[in-house]
Amino acid sequence: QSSKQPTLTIAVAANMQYTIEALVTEFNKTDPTKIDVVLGASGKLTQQIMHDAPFDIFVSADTKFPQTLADAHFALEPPRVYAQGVLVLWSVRPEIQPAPDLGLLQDTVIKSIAIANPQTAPYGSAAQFLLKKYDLYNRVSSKLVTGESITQTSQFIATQSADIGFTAKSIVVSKEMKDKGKWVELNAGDYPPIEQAAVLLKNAKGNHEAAARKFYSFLYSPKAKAIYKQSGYLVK
Amino acid sequence: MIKFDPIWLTLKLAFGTTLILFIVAVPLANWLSGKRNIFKTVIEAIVSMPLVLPPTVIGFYLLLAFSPANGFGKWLEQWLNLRLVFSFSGLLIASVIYSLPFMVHPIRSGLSSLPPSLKEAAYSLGKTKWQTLLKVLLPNIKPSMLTAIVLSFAHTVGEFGVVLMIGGNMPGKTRTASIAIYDEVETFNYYNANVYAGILLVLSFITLLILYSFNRKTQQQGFY
Amino acid sequence: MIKFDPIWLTLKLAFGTTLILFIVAVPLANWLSGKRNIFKTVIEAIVSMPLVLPPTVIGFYLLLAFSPANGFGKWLEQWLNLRLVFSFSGLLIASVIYSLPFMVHPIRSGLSSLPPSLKEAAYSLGKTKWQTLLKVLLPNIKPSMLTAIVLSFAHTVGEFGVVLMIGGNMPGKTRTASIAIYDEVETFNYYNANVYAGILLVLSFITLLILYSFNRKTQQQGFY
Amino acid sequence: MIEFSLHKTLHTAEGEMQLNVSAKIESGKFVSLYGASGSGKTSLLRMLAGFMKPENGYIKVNDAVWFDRAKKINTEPQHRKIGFVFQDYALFPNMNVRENISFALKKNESKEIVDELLELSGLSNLANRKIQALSGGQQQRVALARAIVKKPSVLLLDEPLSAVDSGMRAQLQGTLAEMHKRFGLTTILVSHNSDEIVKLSDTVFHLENGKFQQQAAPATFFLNAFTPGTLTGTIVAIEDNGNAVVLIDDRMIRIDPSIKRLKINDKVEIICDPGTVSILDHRDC
Amino acid sequence: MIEFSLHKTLHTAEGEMQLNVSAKIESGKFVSLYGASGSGKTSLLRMLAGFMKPENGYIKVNDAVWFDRAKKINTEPQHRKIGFVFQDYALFPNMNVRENISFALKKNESKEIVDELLELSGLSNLANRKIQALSGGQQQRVALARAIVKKPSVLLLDEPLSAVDSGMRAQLQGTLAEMHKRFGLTTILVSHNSDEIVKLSDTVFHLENGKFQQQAAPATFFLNAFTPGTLTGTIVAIEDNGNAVVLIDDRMIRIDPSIKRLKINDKVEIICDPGTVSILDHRDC
Ligand SMILES: Nc1ncnc2c1ncn2[C@@H]1O[C@H](COP(=O)(O)OP(=O)(O)OP(=O)(O)O)[C@@H](O)[C@H]1O
Ligand SMILES: Nc1ncnc2c1ncn2[C@@H]1O[C@H](COP(=O)(O)OP(=O)(O)OP(=O)(O)O)[C@@H](O)[C@H]1O
Ligand SMILES: [Mg+2]
Ligand SMILES: [Mg+2]
Repeated sequence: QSSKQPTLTIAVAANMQYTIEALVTEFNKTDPTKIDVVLGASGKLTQQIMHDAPFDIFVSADTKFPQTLADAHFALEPPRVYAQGVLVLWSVRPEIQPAPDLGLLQDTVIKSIAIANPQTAPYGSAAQFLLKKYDLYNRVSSKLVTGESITQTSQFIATQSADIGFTAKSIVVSKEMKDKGKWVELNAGDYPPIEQAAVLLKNAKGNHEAAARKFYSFLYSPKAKAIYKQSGYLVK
Repeated sequence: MIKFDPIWLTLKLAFGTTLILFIVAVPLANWLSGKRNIFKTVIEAIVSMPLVLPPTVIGFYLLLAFSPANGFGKWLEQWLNLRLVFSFSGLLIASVIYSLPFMVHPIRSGLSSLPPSLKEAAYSLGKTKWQTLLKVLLPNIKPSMLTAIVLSFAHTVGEFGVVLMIGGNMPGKTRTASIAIYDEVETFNYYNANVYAGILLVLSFITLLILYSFNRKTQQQGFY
Repeated sequence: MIKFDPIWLTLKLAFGTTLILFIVAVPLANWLSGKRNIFKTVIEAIVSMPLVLPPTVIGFYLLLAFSPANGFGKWLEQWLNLRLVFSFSGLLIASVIYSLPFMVHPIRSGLSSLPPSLKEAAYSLGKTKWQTLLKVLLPNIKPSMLTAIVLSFAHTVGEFGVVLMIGGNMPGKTRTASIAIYDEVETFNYYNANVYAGILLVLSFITLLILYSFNRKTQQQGFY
Repeated sequence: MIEFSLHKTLHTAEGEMQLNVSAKIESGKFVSLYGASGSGKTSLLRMLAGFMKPENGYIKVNDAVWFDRAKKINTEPQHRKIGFVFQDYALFPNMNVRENISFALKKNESKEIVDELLELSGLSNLANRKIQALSGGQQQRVALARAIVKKPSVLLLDEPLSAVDSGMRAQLQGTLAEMHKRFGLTTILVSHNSDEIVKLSDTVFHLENGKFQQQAAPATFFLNAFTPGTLTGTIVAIEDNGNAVVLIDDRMIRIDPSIKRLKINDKVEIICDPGTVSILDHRDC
Repeated sequence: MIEFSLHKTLHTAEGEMQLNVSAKIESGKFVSLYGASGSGKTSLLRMLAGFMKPENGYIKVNDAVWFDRAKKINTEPQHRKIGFVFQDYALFPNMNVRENISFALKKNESKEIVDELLELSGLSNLANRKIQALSGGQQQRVALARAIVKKPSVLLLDEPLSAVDSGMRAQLQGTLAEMHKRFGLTTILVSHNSDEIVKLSDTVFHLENGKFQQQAAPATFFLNAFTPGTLTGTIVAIEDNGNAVVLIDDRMIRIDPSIKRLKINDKVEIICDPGTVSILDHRDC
């Protein structure tokens, strides 16, 4: 790679793949900077950044991991929220009709409910919060099957291994999933906001800091916000 | 907070898988070690295939196969009222499939290296193929059997991708120690991760040491 | 969109790892197969330890070890100007560590089952331990070596957790086919995942078939 | 009655060799196979046992057909009621001496015969030894005992006594003859030792160029090889008093020769004086 | 000159046995070890070769010390310049006959000796055969050739001819004697065959109860076992004309006996008439 045209390496949470592709395409319309995207689970990417992985920007699926990096002095500035996730209840089984009141989860037709790991995935902790709030958690906890990430949780639902489950709106509106089963958006006021943040990393400091900063600020531009919205995220 | 459920579950899974594998693999390995033909060569290559795919991917394909929405899973659910996804039985089956080559290959190569006259001697004494296998051939390939058992056992203990995919991380049911460690690392609880890893290592180390000591005794008596 | 980089990288990694492992494991297995003592038994159990931990966790510990922030990684970087994290060499070393038991165990058990007089005969003809090992012992445990090579090769191809952690999924550098498949599955590109998996299976199948055919020839001539 | 006619192509030193043998052996007979190294003796035994598949022919034993190419019959070795002593012994290394011998017995069968065989083959003291801790000769005796324990209807012996010293050999030959009689076995022995063949067997088959060149009583067969009435030997020592020591095969005699110019290594011929024969032991058969 | 004094505890049939042997063997001599099965002959060879570590004692060969417990010297088998023929042959299954024999040679050494040995042991036609396709006797010949090829200063033979037929045995004994002389070898042979020992060796050591009970010239040693001047044998056939066939060890003679009441299986004693000895062949030694 020539020094005239810097290559940025950005670490992106796996479930942001399509969104980031759209963002890069949009960005490259005005700026030829080559952008390599490394996908991975937010947690794993964080571990790697803490061990000097050569990433310039980290686009996380939550706020906790970017904050961890900032606290450990791996960031050039504090992380900023770029979008907010929307929790949905989704089922691919024809006889099941998801409803926002969650009462159907107690039905015996439903043997397993997929949820992302509340410890590691923000969508998981949001779903758990919601279940507790509706006083259902203890009643359905034996039916819960935990996916390691929101994508794995979605695979449980998509393959009908789980009868129903909580996942991200960004997944159910994606081009691979949009015709599969039925989903319903859950009331955003009933769970804490699932904020997703990005952070500019220490590694960017040096010859391609300018390019990195340029793409980083693009993530918060109106053009980017339109793309987030289209992809099933909430933007402020 | 360290729980012992996952450790216990892991041991149950590892012992169960090793046992089933042994029962499945011995006849298969014996068949493979017999007179060679192309068909056997192909089967032998196929046995190794589960190794080639990343565990999570195998897990994904098994998820598809076991899913109650599809043929096989549907059949199981309707006729046997058995759902393999997110259950211990499912884990067991998945582990058996995934670790099959570790059990089959060493036993097969052990059997191939025995002098053919041993088998013939047992036949001439009127023993069936089964009796010959169990009482003459297997006892004389102890080092190979040990390799097979150690590799299968250890691999099942550390196995993680498939278990994660098929098991659904259900505490006490499908949340094995390897997943517990993974979760702790993911959430930066290094201390807990280290404790789990330590327990796993110590337990496995002791198990292996016991196995090897048996082997050591056999070896000292001078082996074939 | 299917890229061939990951496939190519996987093959490079698998062949490289298998080769290095073979060179490392043969002397180790030979040493282990000699007269038994407790020390050897312990080492033998330790060799199996990498199997017991989930791959990502091993990856994590290796990441700690290789990281330029810590002792060993720092030393490598300062003195050899070598950074193992997120590099192909790092992957290679990690794979070697992780697959060590698959190479060591079968070779070791093969060597143990040879009649001791073979070794003695070579010694009496004035051959050194090395010459004896290479020209007499190894050629007579071909089935075991095949097992060792097949298991190591296939395992490296499918290996994923360690690679992901140490390698960091860098396109063209550390993004192997197994990670590519994983990514495609993660992002619901089942078609691409199937294509990658298909290519991997076919390539591995052909490799193994070739290996087994060699073995078949040896076997037909009647083996020890 | 054992009757066979077998054909097999062997890949020998001089290229392919057609093994083409047929014979009838009456039940209870003791038959020896004699022939040069590589003539196919082991191969013939292996075909009779069912370890090697003949290309053509048949094997009939007491009305049972063990093999018939035409009728596609090929009885498994397990069901052939054979005892086999392998050239490499093929003892089971995982079992001790007693276990090796009693392995063939069924659960409810009496173990008496095992002790008897241990005793007869001088192995009683070694009964609990692992096979690996035995000397070559001891191993061969275990192999023999193991093959006999099931009282097989055909006993196939591939040079069973080659590694045994002469004292033990004489003893085991006795045991073998006794076993053969007692259990009414039909025995086929491969041996290079004409002494042994003459002592033990009723008939000898001479295998050469893949065919039975001759089938005869052992005495007749081997007698042809020697000049009647004379013994040839080698002088191995001349003693101080002039006596010469002559080695005749495995045996030495001291003589006071009329010819005094004998030297060590001279080959000599001794004519036996028929008048000097005296009976030492009168055995009934 | 080979000199040794060795002590080792063997775990034998009757419990522990102390093997306690010492001897001096002059260079170029051919020595035999004779003794019952399990008496420790193989064990002694293994200690000389360096495969088994003695508990005490020393081994000196031509001024070189191979083993000395006191001085903690224990030369590796590789550096002992020995040839060893194993009881189980220990041929390399991955090599053909020629490769087995030439394995011991260094890269630049002439391969002539290999062809010579192939010829001498009747293996020329088998040179490219895999070991597994050889008969037992053929394998033993390969093992012998392989041990000789390096012209070792001590040749250790553990019953090298036990599986060979008598014709081949005589031929190989000739080869062995020739090799021994030609290369100035010092040879130690384990054998059960007194004939062989007498033919080949200068001295025989009789191993019994872990000790050399006797060390003597073979002729003297074996002679003690027999009545001088007489031969004992067994009647194996009575021919129609009244002639009797007497089996004397490995040999039969036809006699016209003065006693007419001989029966098959009678044991008889034949007195040899010294006056009838005639020289067939005068060999210089
Ligand atoms: N599996 C085999 N396939 C083809 N040929 C073989 C096989 N085994 C042995 N032979 C050949 O067949 C011939 C006969 O071998 P066999 O073992 O029957 O001889 P033998 O008469 O028993 O000799 P020995 O007295 O030396 O044991 C030999 O030339 C040998 O090389
Ligand atoms: N590795 C061993 N450790 C201890 N004792 C052994 C070992 N190998 C053999 N023995 C015992 O030592 C004794 C001598 O065995 P060895 O093989 O030296 O006998 P041998 O004189 O060669 O007999 P044969 O003529 O039958 O070959 C036997 O009683 C045997 O059981
Ligand atoms: Mg034979
Ligand atoms: Mg011996």
